[in-house]
Amino acid sequence: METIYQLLRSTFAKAPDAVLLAIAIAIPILFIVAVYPLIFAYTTLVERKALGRVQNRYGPNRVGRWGILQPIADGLKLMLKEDIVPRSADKLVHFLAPVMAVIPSLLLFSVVPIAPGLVPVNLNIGILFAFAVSTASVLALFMGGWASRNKFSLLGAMRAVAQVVSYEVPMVLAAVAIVMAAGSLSTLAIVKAQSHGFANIGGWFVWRPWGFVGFVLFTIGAMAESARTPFDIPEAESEIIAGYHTEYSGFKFALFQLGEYLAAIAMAGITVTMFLGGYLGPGSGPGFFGGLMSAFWFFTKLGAMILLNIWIRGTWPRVRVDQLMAFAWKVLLPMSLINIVAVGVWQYMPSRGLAWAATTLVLVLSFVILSKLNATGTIERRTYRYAS
Amino acid sequence: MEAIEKIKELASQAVPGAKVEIVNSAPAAAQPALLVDREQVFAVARFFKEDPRFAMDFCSCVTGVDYPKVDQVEVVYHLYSIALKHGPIVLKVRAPRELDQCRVPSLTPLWRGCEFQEREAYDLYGVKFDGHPDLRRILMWDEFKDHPMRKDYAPPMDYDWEPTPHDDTLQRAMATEGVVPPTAIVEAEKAKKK
Amino acid sequence: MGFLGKGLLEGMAVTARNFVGSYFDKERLVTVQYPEERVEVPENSRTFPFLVYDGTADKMRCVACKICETECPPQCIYIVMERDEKGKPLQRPKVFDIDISVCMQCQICVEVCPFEAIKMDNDYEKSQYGRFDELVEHLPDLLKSNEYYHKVKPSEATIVDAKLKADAEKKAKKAAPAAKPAAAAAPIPAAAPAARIVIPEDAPFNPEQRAWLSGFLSSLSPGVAPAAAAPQVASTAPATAPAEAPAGGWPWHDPGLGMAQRMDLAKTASFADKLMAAMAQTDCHACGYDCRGYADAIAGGAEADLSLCLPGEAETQRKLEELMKEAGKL
Amino acid sequence: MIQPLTEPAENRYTLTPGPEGLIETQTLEVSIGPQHPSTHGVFRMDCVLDGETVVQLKPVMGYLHRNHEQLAEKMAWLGSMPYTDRLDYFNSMTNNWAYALAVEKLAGIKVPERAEYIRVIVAELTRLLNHVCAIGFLLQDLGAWGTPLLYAFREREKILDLFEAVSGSRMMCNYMRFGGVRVDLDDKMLTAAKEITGRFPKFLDEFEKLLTNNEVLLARCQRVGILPKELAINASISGPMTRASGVEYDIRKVDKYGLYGRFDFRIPLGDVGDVYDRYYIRVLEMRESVKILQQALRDIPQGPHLAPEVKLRNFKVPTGDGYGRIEAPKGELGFYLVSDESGKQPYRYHVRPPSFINLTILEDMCLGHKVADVIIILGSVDIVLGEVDR
Repeated sequence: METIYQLLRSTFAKAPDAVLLAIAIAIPILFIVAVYPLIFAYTTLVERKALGRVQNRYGPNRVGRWGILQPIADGLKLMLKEDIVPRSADKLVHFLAPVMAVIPSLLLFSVVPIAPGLVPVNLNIGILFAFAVSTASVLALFMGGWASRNKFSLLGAMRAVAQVVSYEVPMVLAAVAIVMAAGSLSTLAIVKAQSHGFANIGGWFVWRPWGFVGFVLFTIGAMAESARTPFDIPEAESEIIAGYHTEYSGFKFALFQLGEYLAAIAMAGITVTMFLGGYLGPGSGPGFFGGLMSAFWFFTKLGAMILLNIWIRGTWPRVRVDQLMAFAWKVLLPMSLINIVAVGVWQYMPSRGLAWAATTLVLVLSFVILSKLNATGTIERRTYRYAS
Repeated sequence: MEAIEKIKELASQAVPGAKVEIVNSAPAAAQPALLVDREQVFAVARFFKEDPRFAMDFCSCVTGVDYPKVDQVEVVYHLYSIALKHGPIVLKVRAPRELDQCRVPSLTPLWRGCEFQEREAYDLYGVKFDGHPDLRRILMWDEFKDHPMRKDYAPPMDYDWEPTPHDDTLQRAMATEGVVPPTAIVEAEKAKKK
Repeated sequence: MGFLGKGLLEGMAVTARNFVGSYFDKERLVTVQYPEERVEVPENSRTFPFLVYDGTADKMRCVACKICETECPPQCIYIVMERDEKGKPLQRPKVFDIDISVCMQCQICVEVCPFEAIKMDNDYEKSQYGRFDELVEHLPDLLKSNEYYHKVKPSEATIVDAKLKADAEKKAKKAAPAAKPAAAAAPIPAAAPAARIVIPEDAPFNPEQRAWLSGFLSSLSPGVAPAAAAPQVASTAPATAPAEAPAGGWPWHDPGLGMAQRMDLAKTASFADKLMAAMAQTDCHACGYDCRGYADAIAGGAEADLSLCLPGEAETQRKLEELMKEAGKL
Repeated sequence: MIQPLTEPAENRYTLTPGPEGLIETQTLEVSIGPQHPSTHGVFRMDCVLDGETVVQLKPVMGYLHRNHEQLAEKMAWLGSMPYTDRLDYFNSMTNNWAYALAVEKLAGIKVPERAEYIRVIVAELTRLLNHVCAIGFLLQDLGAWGTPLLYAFREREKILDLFEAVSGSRMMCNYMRFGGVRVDLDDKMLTAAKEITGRFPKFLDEFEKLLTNNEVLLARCQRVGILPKELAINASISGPMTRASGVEYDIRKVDKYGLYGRFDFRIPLGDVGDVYDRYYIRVLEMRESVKILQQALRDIPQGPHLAPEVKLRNFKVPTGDGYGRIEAPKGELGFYLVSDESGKQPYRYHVRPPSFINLTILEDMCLGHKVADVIIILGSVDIVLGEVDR
């Protein structure tokens, strides 16, 4: 935003300040509202096609070539569908919930940088803002589930609240490690902190032991946060029919989907920013070409993260709600705390080699101990006998 | 496993006062059954279950048969032994057809597997099983009155019937069962409306 | 022994293999995109029945014997036999309806048909815009040529044709002595009404002459052999071999004649012959015998059920009871 | 002796009061089904939940009841053969066999050897496709997003294609006849069967690699819905379920109906009797079925495929009753038939459906588990509503 403002200022010297400011604000908003929903639309298409291929079938391939127009068709269909509101539902809340689901997800993108200096809003507390906003989306799920007056919706809402709230904690703590390393809460600063090393790649935090652990923790947390398989229990279609949006149809349902996917994409974006060096990559840097390369790298990494999501969704079963919570509190939380310690150790070790050894040792040891402690005994390898 | 006569003898020894008689099956099937009186059937069944020579721990099949000619409803139990891998012993109990007297002791306390099957027999034949934990209808809905598998059951034509082009066949099919064809009912309703 | 999460990664490897394989290996991309590409239907595949005719549509093999109608489990077939103005059965269905919304494609009608007249189609695109009249197939819709039968079920059709041919020859041989062509040429399901010659009542002939003439003339009419042979074909029940006809033949053994005429022809004949004359003379084996055999069975007391003659309908049953009463056997 | 659940429903609602000074929690009544994504049809479970934990569960069935038995008592013996296809519409072949077997018992019909071999072949193929689908659906209920289910269906389709080539229909086969089978297997079909049999183990390996060791699956399935051995026997549970609980009982071995005495195969047994055992016993049974198929396809003799003396029409059965049962993929499928003087049609025709009786102990298995577990327990019972409701 600042960048755009400076640009405008230098070009139109005599223009009134308010106008330029307004334009400078409007452009990023337009960008977010225009680009990311498009990405969402085509994410659904890619997901459906990829899942189809995984399952030995073509995905949607009828609307346009390779089903390229499928998302538009879906959108039209959902818009034209009847909007059903249960008679005994709380009408107002039932109406507000989908809106509430979309807004936070959109706000998330305002702190995701896609090129040097090119971040919608360069908040110096970017990460904090992101978490604050992403937590707000829980409210939408609960509103939807509560307002529907449907027992399945209610169950789904309860699950959603419990899950998101408890996965928030390890996520934030994993982020704390990064913040400690980067020394700033601003997303741009975090990316800059990774911009050394070979071809802008060596500096990524994911290549550090604590960074890697943080990356895994954060990815799991992000999946749970955006209710993706194997953590999609709030809308586990085989148990509670569609969870909190059982009673939603037509465009409200579409909005819920939009919110979910945007949240997932934004979380992927933040993961990329914090661990995969954001827009950094060979050729990225300031200037027009560098900016182009940066955007390219950013969206490539984003796509990679989304594909990973889809791949996991196509493979794994779903965990149970109590197992989910146990995992969050008994494994992820201690691990993220230890991760913070590891970062501290890393910072204050005299030599880099020693730092590597120490942190790796700490993390591996703690992981082994934790997995031993959490071996609940349910997982056993069995051998089967045969009747004589 | 012993011959049926031996089994009958053992059973009547074990349960004094039990009236046990042999009912022959189809000659080829060679599954002769034991017809036991209502009062003693539970004891006889318990004997077959707990006696080590039989150890009939698996009650495979429970069903009712309606005999309007002799005015009786029969309940048939097929017992097998998983421990000794033999069987079947076929137990038959008879009860009068009148709904209020049509009751036999339930074997569910002996074999949990009878629970649903006895409920089904009750549902379809109206046999009341004394001592059954919860004897409710299982296949028909609770408000249903009649017991559809009885031979004298005539299906009511009260479902909202819509005309199909093939009423002739339908009527001829149903004429063979002595049922009022739906067309007639619809005609009557039309007449009523007019 | 693997670490925690090994199984998860193995699973992801499998899905990845399938994902990639779906671009190269047909085994891993099994979808058939229906309207454009179709799997070819195996010969045994069955959907709904149709009626076979030889040559032209009026030479249908079906003689309206109602066996399929009685045997059809869901009762989806409805047959009315065609009768001429005198009420004589013409050995052809006037109405033959199959309600394919009721039909469950069980193929039992095909198995029980002694005339190879009804066969299973394998055309699976029968969807209609409607649930009522659209889903009832009437006689014109059902009639398909023998060539069509050959098209959908080549090998089966050839076997059937061979069988029909063989039986036709057998029948023809049996009917060789011109003394009793009536027996041979009698059932003329295929022949058009025009081709059917019946000696008028008032013509100056005695019964034998009339029978001989009608038999002789009708034997001249075309398209007789296969249809006449049909009764012997694939009598699924091992029917009692028809007793050898007396020299005069069975003049009443002509489904073209009405009940009154048949009984008139048989009034001098033996009790069993009277019974036989009461039958519909189609040798359709609906009763499990041919007409002769059923009559003998009843006369001999082997068969007590008088209601087995489906083509004869109630008329035959009444007549049989009447005869049995006369003979004091009922 | 296991006592059945005796309390009337209203007493068995639990109201768990919270500790001092905390809110009381209340139970929540949820009716899972009849319209629910994973009740495998129109089946209903009236659950009472305490939070997510099940404190009471009453199975409610009959939504698909069409009085199959009464239909059969109104038509000739052969007439109800196609209706048996509709009982357990996954395994019409075994349904046909059970009915044919019962009638043959009554009428004392001797089945030719080749026909018996053909029956074994189609029955074991049916077992393969049923088990593979059962596992697929179970994993679908676990939330594996259709991937295992579609792999299962990929293999099932091959078997169904073979069935269509043999019997004319993919699922409603109507293939068996009293005293044999309707159509003979020609060489093309036999080679197709050989090919399927040969390829199946490879598929099973991949299938297991996909999920058997998956930690999520293990955590979800193990020690869930345990069915004790005694209860399994006492409650007349049959088929893979009871074998998963360690009951050594397989009608193929006990009755040796058909030609199963001739084939060399083993009966896998589980020890715990939980969902995972039920899942894995099915996998092992498939491997054994493959063995049987290989033997049967190897030494199937020439000969008639239908007993010549059996009449198709006016088929009469001597007076009396009889009970014929087979080891259907889902358990013991039995037909109890009574023939009266006329002998033209069954006087009494009773089906002993495995999945109906296997539901008897559904509540016992589900109590104290979570809602999610109820779903997979139901999935591991492997019911088909066409058979439950009849």
